[in-house]
Amino acid sequence: MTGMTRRERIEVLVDAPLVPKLAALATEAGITGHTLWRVTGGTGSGGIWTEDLLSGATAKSLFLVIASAERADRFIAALEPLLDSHQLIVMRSSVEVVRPERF
Amino acid sequence: MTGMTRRERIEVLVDAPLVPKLAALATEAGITGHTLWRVTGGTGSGGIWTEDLLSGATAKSLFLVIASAERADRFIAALEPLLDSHQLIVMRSSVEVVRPERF
Amino acid sequence: MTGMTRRERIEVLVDAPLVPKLAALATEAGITGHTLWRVTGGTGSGGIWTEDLLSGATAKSLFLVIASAERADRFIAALEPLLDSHQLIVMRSSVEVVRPERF
Amino acid sequence: MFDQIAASLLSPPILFFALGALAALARSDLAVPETVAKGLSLYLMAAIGLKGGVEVSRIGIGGDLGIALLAGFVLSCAIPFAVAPVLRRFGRLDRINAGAIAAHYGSVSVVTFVTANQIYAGSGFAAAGFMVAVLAIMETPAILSGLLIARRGTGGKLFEPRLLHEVAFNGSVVLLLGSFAIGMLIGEQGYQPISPLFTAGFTGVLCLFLLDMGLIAVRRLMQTRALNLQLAVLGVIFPLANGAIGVAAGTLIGLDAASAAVLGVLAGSASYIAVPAAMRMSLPQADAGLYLAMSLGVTFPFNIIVGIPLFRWLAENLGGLT
Amino acid sequence: MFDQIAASLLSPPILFFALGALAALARSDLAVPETVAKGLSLYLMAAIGLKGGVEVSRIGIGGDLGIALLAGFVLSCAIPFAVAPVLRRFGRLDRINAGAIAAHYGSVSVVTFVTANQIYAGSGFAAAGFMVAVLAIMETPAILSGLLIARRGTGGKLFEPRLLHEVAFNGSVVLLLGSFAIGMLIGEQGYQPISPLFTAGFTGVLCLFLLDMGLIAVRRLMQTRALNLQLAVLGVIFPLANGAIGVAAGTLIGLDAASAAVLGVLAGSASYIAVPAAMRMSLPQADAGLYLAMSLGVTFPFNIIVGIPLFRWLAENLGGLT
Amino acid sequence: MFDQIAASLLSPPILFFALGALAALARSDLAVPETVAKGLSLYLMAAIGLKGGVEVSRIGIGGDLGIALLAGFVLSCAIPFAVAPVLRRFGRLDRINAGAIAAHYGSVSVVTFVTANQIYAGSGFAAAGFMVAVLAIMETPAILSGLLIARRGTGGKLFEPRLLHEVAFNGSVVLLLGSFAIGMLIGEQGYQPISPLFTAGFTGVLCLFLLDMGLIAVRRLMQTRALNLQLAVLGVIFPLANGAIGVAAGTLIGLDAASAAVLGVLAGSASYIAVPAAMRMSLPQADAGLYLAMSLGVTFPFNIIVGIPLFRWLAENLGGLT
Ligand SMILES: Nc1ncnc2c1ncn2[C@@H]1O[C@H](COP(=O)(O)O)[C@@H](O)[C@H]1O
Ligand SMILES: Nc1ncnc2c1ncn2[C@@H]1O[C@H](COP(=O)(O)O)[C@@H](O)[C@H]1O
Ligand SMILES: Nc1ncnc2c1ncn2[C@@H]1O[C@H](COP(=O)(O)O)[C@@H](O)[C@H]1O
Ligand code: NA
Ligand code: NA
Ligand code: NA
Repeated sequence: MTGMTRRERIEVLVDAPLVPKLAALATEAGITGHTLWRVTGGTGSGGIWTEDLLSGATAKSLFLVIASAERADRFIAALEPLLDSHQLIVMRSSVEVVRPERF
Repeated sequence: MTGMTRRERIEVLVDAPLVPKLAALATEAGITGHTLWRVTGGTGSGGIWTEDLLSGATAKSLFLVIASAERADRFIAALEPLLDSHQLIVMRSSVEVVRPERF
Repeated sequence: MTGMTRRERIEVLVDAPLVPKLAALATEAGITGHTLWRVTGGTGSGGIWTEDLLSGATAKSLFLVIASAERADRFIAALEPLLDSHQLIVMRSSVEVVRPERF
Repeated sequence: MFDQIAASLLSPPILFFALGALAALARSDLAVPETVAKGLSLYLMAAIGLKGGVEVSRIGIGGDLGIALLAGFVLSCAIPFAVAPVLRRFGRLDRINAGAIAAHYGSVSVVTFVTANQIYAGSGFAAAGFMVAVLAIMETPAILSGLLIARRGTGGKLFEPRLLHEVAFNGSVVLLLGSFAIGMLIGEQGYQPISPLFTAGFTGVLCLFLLDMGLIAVRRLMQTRALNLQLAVLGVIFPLANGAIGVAAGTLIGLDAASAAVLGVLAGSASYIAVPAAMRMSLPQADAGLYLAMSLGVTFPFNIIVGIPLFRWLAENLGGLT
Repeated sequence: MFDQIAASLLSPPILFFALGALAALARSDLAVPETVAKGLSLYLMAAIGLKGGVEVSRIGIGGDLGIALLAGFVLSCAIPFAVAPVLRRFGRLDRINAGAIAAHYGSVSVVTFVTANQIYAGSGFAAAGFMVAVLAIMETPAILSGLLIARRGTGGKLFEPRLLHEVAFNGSVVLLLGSFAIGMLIGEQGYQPISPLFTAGFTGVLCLFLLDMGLIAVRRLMQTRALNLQLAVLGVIFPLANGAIGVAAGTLIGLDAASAAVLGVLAGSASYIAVPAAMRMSLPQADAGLYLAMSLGVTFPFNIIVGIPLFRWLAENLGGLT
Repeated sequence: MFDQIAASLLSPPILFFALGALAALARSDLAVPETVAKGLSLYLMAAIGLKGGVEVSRIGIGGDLGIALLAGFVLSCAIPFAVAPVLRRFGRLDRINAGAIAAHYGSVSVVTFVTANQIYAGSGFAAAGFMVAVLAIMETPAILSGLLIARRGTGGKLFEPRLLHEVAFNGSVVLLLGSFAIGMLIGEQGYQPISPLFTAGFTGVLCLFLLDMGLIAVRRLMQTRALNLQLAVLGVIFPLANGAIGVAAGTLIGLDAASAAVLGVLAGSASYIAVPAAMRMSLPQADAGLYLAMSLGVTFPFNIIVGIPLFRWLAENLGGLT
């Protein structure tokens, strides 16, 4: 691979109103950026849900962060207490990135 | 990594009208949840396509499932016969999750 | 895993007006398909941004490609000179796919 | 007839359709957001349903409605069986694709209906209000016929329960019949406060929607790889044949000329809202690029430009014979 | 009163609401795109704000405005404290869920207000224009009361600064008050050029929006797992009790009967736009499925169908007593 | 002139723009969905094109159109070359950013044009219908000038074929000229059935769109990091200078005062629809945050509030001199 470096990829499924809180936690963990996209529906223990723009309360987003292992650890540790109360789903995996100094 | 457990991540690119069938197969494989988001375009052997809300027939979604290896195997086995007829694209990789008992 | 083969998964975060250029580079690298979805916001060194459909200039998409390692290398090499000028974020990881001959 | 083609070609909705088509041909990036187009199509269905219902509340249903509904239902069920063998032989398609396409031609295009109504009524050739109910009744039975064609002899079960439900409670059927019922309930007086939106705004909204349809139809045609010349020719022959049958049927069962023409428009048109999604769900092996290219890329523009004035001409002349 | 229920049930907006509800019950796939619904709700808020402002510019504010605003503010603050103990005892909820739901009932439903206004004014029972300002003032104070209930005794800080900001500058509050101010500034003459959109089109847009609300309310009810019979009963009792209190308060402070009825509608209605998002943000532990099922799935339909004519009847009869 | 500023400040569209700006300043979460805003902008372009075309069909094109188109074309091509050196010296920008920004100022803002027309016509100062064609002609030539500035001396090829195509068939150019042509074809009589949507609804839709523009403009300004004081000052000087040149040019070529004022509005305005996407595509190295902050965050509000009445005043006084 042409000059790629390993970084951690963390994805969090989160209700839209809670995104600012997540972003703040990422920043506190030293992570400088994130990317969001809207998910349009799903099923889980809480039943089926679909988009909800009217109240915005149950609209969900995918919150993607690329970070070094150390920062990723810190971010995930900060998420731990919120997992149940905020009904978060957290995934972590490894990716190769270019320009690793950015993350 | 602070208490994370390995699970399988399966993503299926699927036409919107076929999502309920996919969800049923996932449930049959013992998977309790999934998450969807809309993809807005692409290219493949069938040419270029873009979103299509009017008829809804060729709108595509990404169907994401997190599951144990065993359930993932079962789900993918169930998808096999549909791959060609339903023009599915299936990706599988590993992720670390918290609260693994949920998946 | 029931008959799955390893392929590379490349995701590029890119401004919407630059997608055609990316698609052309992928085609030149021998990659036959891609899938796009819209991301709705984020933060980075350039500050916060949110969707922008009116001018379309700063709307961003995620550009997903599945390809063999060799083609993936070629595609990423072709992206290198554009990284800074086009403000791309490139991630690469491995996935297992069915019907590997397609990619 | 050529006068009528010319007049209809110069009406704003058709001109906007042509603008959209030309823009797509020139590969312009002009585009109407999908969700906005969806919103406009809901508006058009509610408006046309309401207007039909209000008119029926004014004039009364009359004995025609029953027979017209029956004719529409029979046409929607029967056309796929007439169309499928041609698709197999002349179009050289397998049973599954033939069945899927046949279902589209048995069903109807709401926008073609709306455009015909608008153009006819604009020149004093107004069809009966209850034709909206006929439109609704014709939307989904063809789906069952198409599946019967595709699956006969394969031994599997013919219809999933989910599909029968989809056929009966398809969104556009519900909205059309529901607004029709509301229109009948509220009558002309109750319609007053909502008529600025649903009547005064109607033709303008239709213009914007047809602009988008022009873009979509031509883009669909340019993106398709599966459409060959035979199938394109069938995309013109089917509306001509089915439309003529529809006009004849309407005339025979005693509808006024305008309603008979509209029945021709319905029979001649092909679905691109209710049927494609149902086919993708129930016949995923069929090529969606193909059936959308035929119904949306060929038949829809043909009907908008040629079919609408032609079926009027036919209805007026057939009506003269009886 | 039953006459009024019947008349209001036959008005187009309510009929479209019923159509949406029936379509959802029949599990039809009819759906209004989320972004279109959001656009329609912005339109309704701008229109209702403008109309209220224009009317105030015509008639003058009068001494009633101040006292009506105060009454609204007090009701919004106080209702959660009345409602929460009932939710805890009869509904068997914990403090957090009780606080979250209570906040919804203290706040108001814009669409219920709009529908009431439309139905009242359509039968010569028009409320004062300034009631829009009362609507706006009642939207968010209840959020603070709800949080106070949920957090009292937990020792943490009560309100994040971000929340206070959200309470003061919530999008719907800003749009309602802003358009109200614009309406007052431009007056009837300045309103002329925009009245075709905001007045003539209003009832029709309300129909389309209520179609969607019918779909959403019933789907919400069918998807919910958390709602039990006790809570469903409370979803009917709360609007009755709070609405009666609102009508009484309005009558006591000397509002005309229509404005008192509208104050009842406001007190009796429950928020499903401003409050749910604030609760999800500030009380993420509370069950969003629950508060949305109660406010959107039970109370909203109840008010649309029963509450609106009932509060009018109450206001007319209470008014007669004084 | 200050009377005119005051009058224009009190018109509903400007008040809604101010409401949006204030809401964004107060960090309210008020937002118009992107797709709805896109839909409204398509409506505005179709409506303004139609109205221009219908008016031309009524009055005839006259000798002015050719010369006005030529003037517009020349201004769009030339302004970037006048503006770029100032950006480089006073704004201390590199060639690429200077070229990208210059392209925006050579091109035009559709919404500024629409707002000016609405405000002028509302006070009996109506410009010629054909100015819509001038608007369309000015949208994209500046893109080529901007690229020439950015790339001259770099040795690479100047224009990709795809860009030339984009310049000629840009969506807004096609929609404006297409609707203009449709307006000319259908004339006043054919326009009748669609005038409720496109004329009666126009000012109201403009209000909602400007509400969103106020939100977007101020948010853009608050999010930007790249904008410094020099560039902000240039965002005010450019519209003043270019606008004055436009008014003068219009007066010199013999346009009536209102059309000359509108030519000033066009010359003084900066694009934020057609040009940014083209620059992002062809000059990805340029800072999109910068050119959007200047055109959308500074110049657009300045023109809406000060430019529109100012260019009118200038045109009236210059007209008096000749
Ligand atoms: N196994 C899973 N795979 C993917 N997404 C899931 C899974 N389980 C839950 N989700 C998502 O998480 C949301 C909340 O889950 P729950 O808290 O179980 O209702 C669901 O609505 C899904 O969108
Ligand atoms: N190599 C690829 N990488 C990512 N997405 C692909 C790839 N190939 C195909 N796709 C997606 O799958 C869809 C169907 O592919 P196809 O059946 O080849 O037309 C395409 O439209 C793309 O969205
Ligand atoms: N660490 C990160 N993780 C995820 N996305 C990021 C990250 N850094 C930047 N981005 C995305 O890339 C965009 C551009 O980044 P930048 O060039 O740093 O402004 C941001 O707006 C984010 O959407
Ligand atoms: Na048909
Ligand atoms: Na209340
Ligand atoms: Na300019």
